[in-house]
Amino acid sequence: MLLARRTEERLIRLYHQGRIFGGVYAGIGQEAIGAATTLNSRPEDLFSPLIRDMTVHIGRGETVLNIFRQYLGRATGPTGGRDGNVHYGNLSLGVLTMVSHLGAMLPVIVGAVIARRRRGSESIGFAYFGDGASSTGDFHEALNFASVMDVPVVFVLENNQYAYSTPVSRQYRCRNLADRAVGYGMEGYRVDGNDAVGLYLFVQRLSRKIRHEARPVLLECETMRMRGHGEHDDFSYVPKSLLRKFSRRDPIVRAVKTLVEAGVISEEDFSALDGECRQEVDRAYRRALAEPEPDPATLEEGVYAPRGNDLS
Amino acid sequence: MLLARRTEERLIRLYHQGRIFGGVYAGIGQEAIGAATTLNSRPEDLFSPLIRDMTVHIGRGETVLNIFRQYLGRATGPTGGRDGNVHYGNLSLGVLTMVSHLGAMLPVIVGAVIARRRRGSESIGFAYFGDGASSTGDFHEALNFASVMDVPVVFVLENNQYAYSTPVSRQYRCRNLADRAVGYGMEGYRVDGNDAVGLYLFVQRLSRKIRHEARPVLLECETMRMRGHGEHDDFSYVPKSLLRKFSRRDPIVRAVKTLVEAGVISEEDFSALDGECRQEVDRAYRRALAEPEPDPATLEEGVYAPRGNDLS
Amino acid sequence: MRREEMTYLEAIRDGLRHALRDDPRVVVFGEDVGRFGGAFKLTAGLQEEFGEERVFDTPVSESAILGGAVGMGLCGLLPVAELQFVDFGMTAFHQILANAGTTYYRTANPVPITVRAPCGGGFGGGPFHSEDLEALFSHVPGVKVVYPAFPSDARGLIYSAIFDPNPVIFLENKYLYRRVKQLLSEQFEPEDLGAARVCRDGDDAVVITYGAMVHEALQAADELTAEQGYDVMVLDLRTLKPYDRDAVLAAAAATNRVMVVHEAWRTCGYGAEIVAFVAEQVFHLLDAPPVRVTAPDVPIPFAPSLEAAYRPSVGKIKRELLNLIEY
Amino acid sequence: MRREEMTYLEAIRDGLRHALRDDPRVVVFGEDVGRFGGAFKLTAGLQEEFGEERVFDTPVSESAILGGAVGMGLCGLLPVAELQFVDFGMTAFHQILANAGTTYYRTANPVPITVRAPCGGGFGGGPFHSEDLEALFSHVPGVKVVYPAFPSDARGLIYSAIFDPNPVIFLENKYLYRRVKQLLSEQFEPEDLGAARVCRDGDDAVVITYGAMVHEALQAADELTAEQGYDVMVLDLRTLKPYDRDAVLAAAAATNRVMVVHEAWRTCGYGAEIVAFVAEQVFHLLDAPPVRVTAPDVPIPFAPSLEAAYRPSVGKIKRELLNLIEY
Ligand SMILES: Cc1ncc(C[n+]2csc(CCOP(=O)(O)OP(=O)(O)O)c2C)c(N)n1
Ligand SMILES: Cc1ncc(C[n+]2csc(CCOP(=O)(O)OP(=O)(O)O)c2C)c(N)n1
Ligand SMILES: [Mg+2]
Ligand SMILES: [Mg+2]
Repeated sequence: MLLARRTEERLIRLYHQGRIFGGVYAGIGQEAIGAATTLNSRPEDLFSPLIRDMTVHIGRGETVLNIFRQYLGRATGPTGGRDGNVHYGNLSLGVLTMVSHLGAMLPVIVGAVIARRRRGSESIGFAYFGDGASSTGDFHEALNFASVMDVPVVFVLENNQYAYSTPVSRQYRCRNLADRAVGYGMEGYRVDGNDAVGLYLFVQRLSRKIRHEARPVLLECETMRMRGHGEHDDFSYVPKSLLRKFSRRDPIVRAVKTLVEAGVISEEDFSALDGECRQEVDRAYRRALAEPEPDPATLEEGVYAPRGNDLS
Repeated sequence: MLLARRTEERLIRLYHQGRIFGGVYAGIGQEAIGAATTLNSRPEDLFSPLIRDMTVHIGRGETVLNIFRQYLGRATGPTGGRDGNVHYGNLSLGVLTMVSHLGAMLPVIVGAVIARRRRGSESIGFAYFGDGASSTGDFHEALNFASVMDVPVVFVLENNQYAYSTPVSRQYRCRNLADRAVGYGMEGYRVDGNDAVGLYLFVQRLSRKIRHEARPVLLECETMRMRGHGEHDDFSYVPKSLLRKFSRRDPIVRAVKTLVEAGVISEEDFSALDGECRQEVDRAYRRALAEPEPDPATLEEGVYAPRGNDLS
Repeated sequence: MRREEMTYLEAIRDGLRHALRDDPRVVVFGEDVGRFGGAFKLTAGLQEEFGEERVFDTPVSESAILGGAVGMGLCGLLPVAELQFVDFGMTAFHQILANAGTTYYRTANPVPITVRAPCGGGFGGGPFHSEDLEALFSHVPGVKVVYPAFPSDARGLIYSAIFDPNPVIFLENKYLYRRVKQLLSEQFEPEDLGAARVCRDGDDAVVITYGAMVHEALQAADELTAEQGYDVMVLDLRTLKPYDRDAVLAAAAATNRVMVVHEAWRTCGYGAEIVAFVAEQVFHLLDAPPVRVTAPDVPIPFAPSLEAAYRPSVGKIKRELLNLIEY
Repeated sequence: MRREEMTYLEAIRDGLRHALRDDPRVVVFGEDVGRFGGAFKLTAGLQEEFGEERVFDTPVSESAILGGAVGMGLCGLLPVAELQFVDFGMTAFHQILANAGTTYYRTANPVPITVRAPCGGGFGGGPFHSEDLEALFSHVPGVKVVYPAFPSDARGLIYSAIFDPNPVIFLENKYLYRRVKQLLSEQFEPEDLGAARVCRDGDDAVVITYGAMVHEALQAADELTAEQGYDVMVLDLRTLKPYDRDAVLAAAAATNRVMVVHEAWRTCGYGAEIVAFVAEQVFHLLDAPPVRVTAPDVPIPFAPSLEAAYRPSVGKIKRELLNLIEY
């Protein structure tokens, strides 16, 4: 969580200094969700993060270096500069690379989990998406498909109160989005998405259960987008009171408090960790910056996979 | 109901005699649904029937003559032979003309009701679709959209146990499809779709309520497709026991029984009515048959509406 | 007559405002278009001016937006639906192809809807925020496709699109939104759909194009005149479907050398249609093979170095024009 | 060597069966494809032979089917998804354009999926069961598009499509399903993607075509030889993207007169690409303007009288060939 926070903070600064091309979309305030889920996963599990899920990438072992390479469009990055900012993944870490179309990754991860299980693994999936994405047809088709086909995917709905400028009151009219689960014959829960420790324990039980039962589940995590939709957006449409309320529930502050109180770590441990994170971010940024941009001569290469490419 | 039944029976016969080009898709056994809903409607209301909803067309005043014209692809029919069989409507009767893509008419009728109400009428909508269509993304987008926008549409889900060859057990895993309503913050009901009288009384209350409250509602009608998907399909995949069970619940037989017992009509009235229906079907078929096919010279006419076309 | 300078984006907004003012049946909707004013702030101020009944936000549901528009159009409104990016319209292409495109032909009920869709790249949008999909829309029977290059055209054409009794896909170029300005008369004039315009005269060759590439073509032509003395005509199609056949043929006849330029992919791109049409119709008038200058068949890359190589540039157009003229 | 007579439909089934037998990673799924054997009974018997794990039904959810296929392909299966009709694939075109088309370019992870889609009209299917949408698919970077005309090609190409490491849109022509038969060797041979084939030789003109229209073109050519003594080449493209450029150019060079025929709409149709390509590349070799014979830009009509006028016919092709040859 902390490493993700520090990375995003740096990306935000770089964006406002005009040093990031494209855009920056931050998940600040939502870090508990990716952390609690990846910490409960096994190597064979699959993930489809969206734009606010840096903790999923980091939780699965992606390096901060690769993340800066990606944002800086370097040839060395996960997409080699062919795609930008949040559109990266790493299949060897079980992380799919998103497309922008909201909802469109949900059937993909369902298919991916089907494949892994047919090939003999006990893989389960974690699919992340927002309150806005819950209005797309793909959300519906994917949840129903997963249910009918008995595919164990945790549909992690990050309800952060807004889809771009649109508040949840104009996005849906059910009480909670978790209420949709019954319509798919799956279990649905609404939980506090800013309580990392509580979420960790909850997902621990949940993931064991669905791995065993091979059933999907809808997990609505209540949280808040603490920045604009992207850094170009001043989010003046968000009431200050809402931001204040959620800044009192900052997932990192809360987690540290719980862990310190429980005697798991000390304040000093935390400061030391923070220092390391900042250093790692610094180092990674500087290194990525020094690396080359993609060579325009490669533009038309790799549109099609060559025959004989290993398909396994 | 009776007129629709007799019309479809004739169409089925004609199909098997090789006299109908294209296909025939019958709603036999499902007639109560269109009848009970259209009988509760007002002239300004809107309808989007699908392939098994002949009673919607007839209930709104479409003539059997036009229906035969349509099936025979006559230039005089509702689509002038440009579209076939079940793809017809009549906007002056409030009936939209379907496209084949399952679910795709659902947002259309939501928009249509919005328009009528903005133009000052108290229109409500009746949208018909099957258990198969309930798996499409469009179903989801339309129900959510209607709910968020407060659009009074009765989403009439004709659960007839099959989508082509696919039984409901492979279509969804919720207990009842009406369970999806809560996920849209609307009311949902599952009712006996073969009980015309009961359904009529139920829809009477329901349509009053939603016209007043301007809210959508999901109405799942349990029924059975008593023929193949189309007349080309021998539906050998349907267990005979299921057909037997539902043939004991034939909506016309039941309605007549109830009405006779209540003294509303006599057996003789019914026989007389049946005779009239058969005559009307005969007359309409013969007349439509004598009418011209579309002139191929008109093929490229009317792709675009001319300027000055009345848009009101 | 007073004149104001307007960007391409402001001009579209002004066209919307005029339509909203002139006819109570006009409604504007889409994701975030209301109070927020849309992802590009194009509709900023319209909800304030016309109220929430006329200008409203929707859930993230492209099929509900497009299908809903069809229903509204059938039943008495003049809906203007915004896709936040044209790319996302592909989640509901069937609403265009089936409901919008065929309904008038089948039922004689007009579907007077307008779908606004921001298109094009050049700003680091990557593969899913930079597409130009005019070839797909132009293949659909029963819809019209418009793609303006100048503020004055954009303003007049959006207005005419709204009042056209057919479905109109109104493609807007994001690269031009704030880059192109024009002095526009305060008095508003609609612009007829369907007519192309010669926006630079010349007789050595013609570049047939639309959208952002009109500006690149104009610059290439100016530079060629300055550097080599050649005079290249630039024909801005403005409406892509149905396109202005007479203007295309006249331009080919006047120059005998034809180039089509677009930012979209090459194979089965829009340029293929124009080149094929010219080859079929005025083959004997051509002094050189017609040429397409387009993006390659490659997903739109993010990195500036790659995107610069991807997008047709002034330099590339000039080089190809020289080849064409000196063939 | 024993040979069996197979229809186009049976040949595709046989290709599927070979792929299912040869590799346990192959799975076949879609609406009603299991026990029922699909709307056209093309997959009949496959579930029985290979079990419900390998051949299975899905809900009516095209985006789940296509997106699910992408996920399966990324994680170790070789999925073959059936669209019941190509028309309904338009509800999920974004899965083709975004997920299938761009993933390998962006991530270097192959997406080895096959999407089977019945296409075409001629049987009273009306506007939503008769479409030919190859132009749309062929515009998408990163996907391959195949459209066979003969049983032997269909069998060999479906097999190769399944084992190709890229997304392949495999278009099948419904009109040919039971109408075309061929004697096929029992010993199975895959057919390479990407190669066109001259299926009739001739030097007076070439008809470049694919799918159902290959058969109409062959008949037109035969009749022209019989009636007028002209010899017309027929080039069957077989793979539409990427298409066989060399074969197209060779055919143009050998005949100097080029016609493209397809059943799909004219504007921005696939024929535009081929005509444009020929005009660009071998303009100087052409003795007459290239010609497109296509359907008009009209929703596909239901009534037999209208559909007969809509679909390119042998008579129409012959007339246009005569014009072309005697130009
Ligand atoms: C199908 C589709 N429509 C529209 C968009 C444009 N868009 C990008 S992000 C966004 C809002 C997303 O909101 P939500 O799903 O709640 O995620 P959050 O940004 O809040 O994490 C929209 C509308 C898109 N990416 N995809
Ligand atoms: C989007 C889409 N996918 C597939 C089809 C093909 N199809 C036509 S009818 C049908 C089954 C429909 O089942 P249901 O919705 O239950 O209606 P019913 O026929 O039972 O009345 C299918 C799959 C279609 N029309 N539209
Ligand atoms: Mg959100
Ligand atoms: Mg059904």
